[in-house]
Amino acid sequence: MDTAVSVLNVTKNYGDVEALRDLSLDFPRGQLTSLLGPSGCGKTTLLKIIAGLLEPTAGNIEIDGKQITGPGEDRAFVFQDFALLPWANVLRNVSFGLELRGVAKSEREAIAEKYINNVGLTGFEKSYPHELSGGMRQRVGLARALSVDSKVLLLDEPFSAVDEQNRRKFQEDMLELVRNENKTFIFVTHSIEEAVYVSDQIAILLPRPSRVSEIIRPKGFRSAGVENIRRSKEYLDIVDQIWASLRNYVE
Amino acid sequence: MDTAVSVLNVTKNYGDVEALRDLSLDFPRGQLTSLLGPSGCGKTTLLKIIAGLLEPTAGNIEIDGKQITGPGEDRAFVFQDFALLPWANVLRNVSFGLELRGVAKSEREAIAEKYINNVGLTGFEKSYPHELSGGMRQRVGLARALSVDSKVLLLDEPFSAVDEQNRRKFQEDMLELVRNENKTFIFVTHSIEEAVYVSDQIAILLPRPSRVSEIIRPKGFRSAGVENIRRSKEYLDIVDQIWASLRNYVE
Amino acid sequence: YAAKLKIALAETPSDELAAFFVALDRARANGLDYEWTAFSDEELAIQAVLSGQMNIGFGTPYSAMQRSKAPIRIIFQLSKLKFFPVTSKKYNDLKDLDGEPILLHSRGGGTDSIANVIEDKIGIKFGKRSYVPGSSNRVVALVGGQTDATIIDLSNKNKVVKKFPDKFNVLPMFEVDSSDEALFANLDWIKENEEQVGIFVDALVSVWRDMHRDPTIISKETNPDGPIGQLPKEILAELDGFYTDAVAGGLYDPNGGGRKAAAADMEWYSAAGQLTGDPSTLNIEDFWYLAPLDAAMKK
Amino acid sequence: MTIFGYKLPGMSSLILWALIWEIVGQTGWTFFIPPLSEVIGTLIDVIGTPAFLKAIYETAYAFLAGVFFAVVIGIPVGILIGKSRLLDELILPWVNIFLSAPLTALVPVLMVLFGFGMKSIIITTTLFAIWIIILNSRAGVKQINRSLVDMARSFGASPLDAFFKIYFWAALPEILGGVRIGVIRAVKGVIIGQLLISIVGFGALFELYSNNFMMSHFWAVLIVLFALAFSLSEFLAYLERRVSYYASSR
Amino acid sequence: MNRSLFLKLLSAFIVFGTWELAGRIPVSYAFPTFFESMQALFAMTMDGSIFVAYAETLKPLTLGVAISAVSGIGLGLWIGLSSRFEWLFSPIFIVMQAAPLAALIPILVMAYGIGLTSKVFVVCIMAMPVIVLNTASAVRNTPTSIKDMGRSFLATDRDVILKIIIPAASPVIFSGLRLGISAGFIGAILSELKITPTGVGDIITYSRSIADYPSMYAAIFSIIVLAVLFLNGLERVENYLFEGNNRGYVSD
Ligand SMILES: Nc1ncnc2c1ncn2[C@@H]1O[C@H](COP(=O)(O)OP(=O)(O)OP(=O)(O)O)[C@@H](O)[C@H]1O
Ligand SMILES: Nc1ncnc2c1ncn2[C@@H]1O[C@H](COP(=O)(O)OP(=O)(O)OP(=O)(O)O)[C@@H](O)[C@H]1O
Ligand SMILES: [Mg+2]
Ligand SMILES: [Mg+2]
Repeated sequence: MDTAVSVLNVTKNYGDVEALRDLSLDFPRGQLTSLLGPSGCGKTTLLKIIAGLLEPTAGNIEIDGKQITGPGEDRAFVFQDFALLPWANVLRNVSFGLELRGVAKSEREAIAEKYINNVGLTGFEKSYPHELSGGMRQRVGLARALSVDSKVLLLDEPFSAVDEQNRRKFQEDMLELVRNENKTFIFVTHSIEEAVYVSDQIAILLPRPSRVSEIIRPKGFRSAGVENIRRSKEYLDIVDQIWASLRNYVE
Repeated sequence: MDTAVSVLNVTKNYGDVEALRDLSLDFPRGQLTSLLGPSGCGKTTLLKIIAGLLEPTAGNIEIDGKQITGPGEDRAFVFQDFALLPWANVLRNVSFGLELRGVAKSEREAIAEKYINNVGLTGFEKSYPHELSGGMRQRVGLARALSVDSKVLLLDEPFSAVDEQNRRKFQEDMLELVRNENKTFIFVTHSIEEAVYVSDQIAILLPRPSRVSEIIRPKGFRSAGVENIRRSKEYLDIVDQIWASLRNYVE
Repeated sequence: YAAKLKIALAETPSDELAAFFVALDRARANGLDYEWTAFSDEELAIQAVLSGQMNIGFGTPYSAMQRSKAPIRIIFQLSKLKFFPVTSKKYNDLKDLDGEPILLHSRGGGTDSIANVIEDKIGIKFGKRSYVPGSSNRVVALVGGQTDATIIDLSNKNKVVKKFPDKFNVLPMFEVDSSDEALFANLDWIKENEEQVGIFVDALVSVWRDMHRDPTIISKETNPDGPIGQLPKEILAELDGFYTDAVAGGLYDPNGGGRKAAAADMEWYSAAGQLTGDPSTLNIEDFWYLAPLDAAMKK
Repeated sequence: MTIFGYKLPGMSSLILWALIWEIVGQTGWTFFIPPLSEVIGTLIDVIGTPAFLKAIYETAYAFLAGVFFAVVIGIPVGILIGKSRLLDELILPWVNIFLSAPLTALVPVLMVLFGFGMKSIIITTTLFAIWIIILNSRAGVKQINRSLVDMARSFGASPLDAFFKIYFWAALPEILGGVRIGVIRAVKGVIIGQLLISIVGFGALFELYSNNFMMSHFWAVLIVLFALAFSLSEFLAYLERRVSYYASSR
Repeated sequence: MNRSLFLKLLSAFIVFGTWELAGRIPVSYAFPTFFESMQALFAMTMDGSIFVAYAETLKPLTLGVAISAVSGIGLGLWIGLSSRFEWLFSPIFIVMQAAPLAALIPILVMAYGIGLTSKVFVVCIMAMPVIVLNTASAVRNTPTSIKDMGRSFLATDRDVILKIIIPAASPVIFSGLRLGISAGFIGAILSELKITPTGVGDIITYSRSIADYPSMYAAIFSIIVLAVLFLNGLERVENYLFEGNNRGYVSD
């Protein structure tokens, strides 16, 4: 299997707090991998290490077989706390990633416009973050990450504040990107159902200090369609199985 | 039925943006009411108006039949963006509500300690918000609101960043408070499943300008237990019904 | 070749400097090229000359000459230490000040040494000495009732007398020949620029002499576009009065001070604590450079 | 402030203070405070005179140059020491030292290094304005939201990009506050420079007028100076209000 | 030895070394070397004159700084909170900030004499405006979301000020305080130079007038050391009071 990102024996300590211990994990190219684990187990930490934003205490990250030294154009990040520029309006915020990559103004605004529309914020281009609701802010961060068209997308609980309707739309969009553009997604979520539905591979993390306890590869649910899946027995079984193992480790 | 909080013909405009229009809704005492609605429809706005933090453009709020004029001891708020004091550690943050109510230091710290333990943050009392993960921060905000022991609790997507395990625990805790202490919960969530499981009453809001489109009173699921409910047909039906109506209004 | 002569004033151009600027104008007519910079106090002017950024400075840098061993020499006495004990109506004579508090410029400054000498000559002992730098500030303190006795300069004494004719007494003082303001320069520089220094000292001597004959020549010769001519008319109107008083009071020595002033200075500044060592053993040549003045006096 | 629903412009309270001044002056409480009307009269008399115009020019030139250097050096230095521990440890102690050094004490050194001309006065002005700009920029950067920094890095911001697009803006409310205060201090700095180093410009006028008890002249110059300080401070306050929309939601 | 101390010593070494060299060249007769100055300081310490001087200087200084800090923060809060108060009083502080103090000293002497009161005034005029103006602008920038939180938990106005606004504004308040206090030091010296030379100001003027430059520099050096120690203490207080505000450096 073609590996896009590999995490090799990564350890991360924050002072006394040991967040990750000797964690290794491969992310196959063109697939969606979910990270599931208790709150505070180190998912955000792992994502930031992959993004090149944090130095691991030990171990390293390889992308396409090459060790990373910092952030790169090949990765885009959706932040758990959105990380919007409070002084910039929605349009500028969404096009900010492109701005940093030196795309000309008219071009990047056209692209941003498209993604703003995609996340359902048309009409709010000129609004500032403090004039938006929580879910709207989150969607701005999502649009920004999508607009730079990176090969690897790191999504830290990207749908936590959006409504069910939008969440389902974004899930479909995401799956389409996996399917058609061969993008690699690394996706943090707390919803087991969501993970089971969208993932090619689910990594279950242990509580701090975190390692991978189990890798599950659910399959075949997508074809059934969102509507019906919730009533499918296999789906419910696998959700229960994950829930059981999560609960086990936690206790 | 005994009404704890009534929202009477409330309208709220932010400049040109009309967030709520002539919204009326009753919240029965000792029950849990969920607000479900698309992102940006005005749920946070409504909660802040009930909390007395925002003035409605028109209409008013009554608590126990008396019109409110501002925040009061009878209500506690869990903020969507957590609103922690960055300069205060977890213990101080959790006990901050009590501190403002003039509770003596040793007493409030004892109470805070209990709620910190309740939300699973024992050991992090001395940590500062910037040293916590997203979910841990959210739990600090939750513990702060619970510790002041108000009659009405306003919860703005309080579990959006916590893991499934914790979420289920908090749901049980919340239901227990409803059952045993006759507290009134007003609860914003984007998870239809969650709303159906915990609510005595679900208010479905229309997109901006928001009004209540429908009130649903699911019942009988709690007794079945969390484990089994997901496979119950009535449960799935009602979830689908809500989903369908949400989707209708949005489109 | 003659570089611009750089003069460091120790105060802004005002009525007291009018005569000096008249002399500068005469020197210019004789071919002296100069520019001036005003400093807020004497110490800065001394430092500026010490560090070679200015050629000629204003002040009495005796302690700097003795301590820093810099080859600085005085070439001309501009004005004498004419200071006036001014008091409230409480006192009528210097003797009345025995044991009484007095307000002076600063410890070790000119007025402090005047107070020392007064003590010596009159045989009294002042009470507590407090210090307020700046004659005009001491006037304010006096007017404001913060003190009953102080020592101030001529121009401020005149202002007090004029503004508050019968509120204060000006006590009679004995003659003092030592210098308040003098011109000084670096010896090496003087030797390299004998000609310029000569023109300058000649002009000064001629103005000082003319002024003694007729104090109003200062206002007549003042260049209306120069720094003094630009002063507010209120000040210009006082010029004649000021110079008449000054000449009558002996503020200016028509002979440029010279040996007499130097000897008086040795005495005075030793008493004031700015010079160390027995005044009679101090060598005048270490402090004054008299050649240009001698030459000018011969003309 | 609003009175009867009418919004009063920012500095209109000055009229009130001017009135108080006039009254105090009229009572003749002290000859140091002549009535404002007299001061204004004097101002009108002297403002066109070449001496006055020259003083304005000399003062404005030194002031603007001093502020310019304070801003273009102060903001980057403040931002850099706010974000980098190494630079902070190296530079902050010296900032503290310069901050607390009585400037009078530095003057001889300045004179030795830069002479007595404009240069030293400009430097004195800069020295007055720069520290608050550095410290405020530093404070602004230190409370920056880390996620923004991470975000910019993850999208490949160069250090220069990060500087101009993140740090500068995130700290802008504090920076502007600092510049506003720095500019007002620079007014004082330029006068002190003109008094301490070489007596030119407004400094010379102050010295002259106060030595000769020409109080209404003295206050006339002060008024011009205050007008300068006020208009600059109001302009910067206007800029501050322009960023206030995000200042309290960072 | 820890890194921070090492860096401090290193930079001190470089600067004092440059001073020593500059004094030896010499750049000016009026510029003593570092060692000469330190000798003078040592001499003053041994004969106790420096302590006598500081006993005098610290009176107006501590009094003025204490008054400015307390009332400056108070007024700053008030100005930041009330637009009416800002309208009325912020011009005063802008005037105070811009006023050429040296030129105004005669008025102070006139009104308050040549004693402690006018010196305290000078210290306050120097120290207060920057404290007031910085506090006011910091108060205006307090995050709304935590103010809302406070209100929802029934914070009284006093609580909001003491427990939310002040801590949130503390980094900027403290930078104003630092500046104000150091301006207070300058004010104390200025008042001793311009009103009545006592204490350290007297050492400076006296040694300057007798051209004892090493003593003059020693006195200046000592006041700077004192100010720096004081400011470091202030920083400690800040870090202790609002520990969580110190989120470290982005560079770590
Ligand atoms: N301060 C403000 N200024 C202008 N518009 C605002 C402001 N606050 C909220 N709005 C607008 O009001 C609407 C409702 O916002 P609100 O935060 O109540 O939504 P919400 O239902 O809580 O959404 P979410 O589920 O995304 O949190 C949004 O369209 C938003 O743009
Ligand atoms: N800057 C920091 N300093 C100290 N400890 C930190 C810091 N950042 C994170 N931690 C600790 O590291 C652990 C992992 O944090 P992380 O944010 O990676 O968790 P997470 O898995 O993303 O949790 P969540 O699901 O709640 O977002 C937590 O226990 C947290 O307390
Ligand atoms: Mg996280
Ligand atoms: Mg909301």
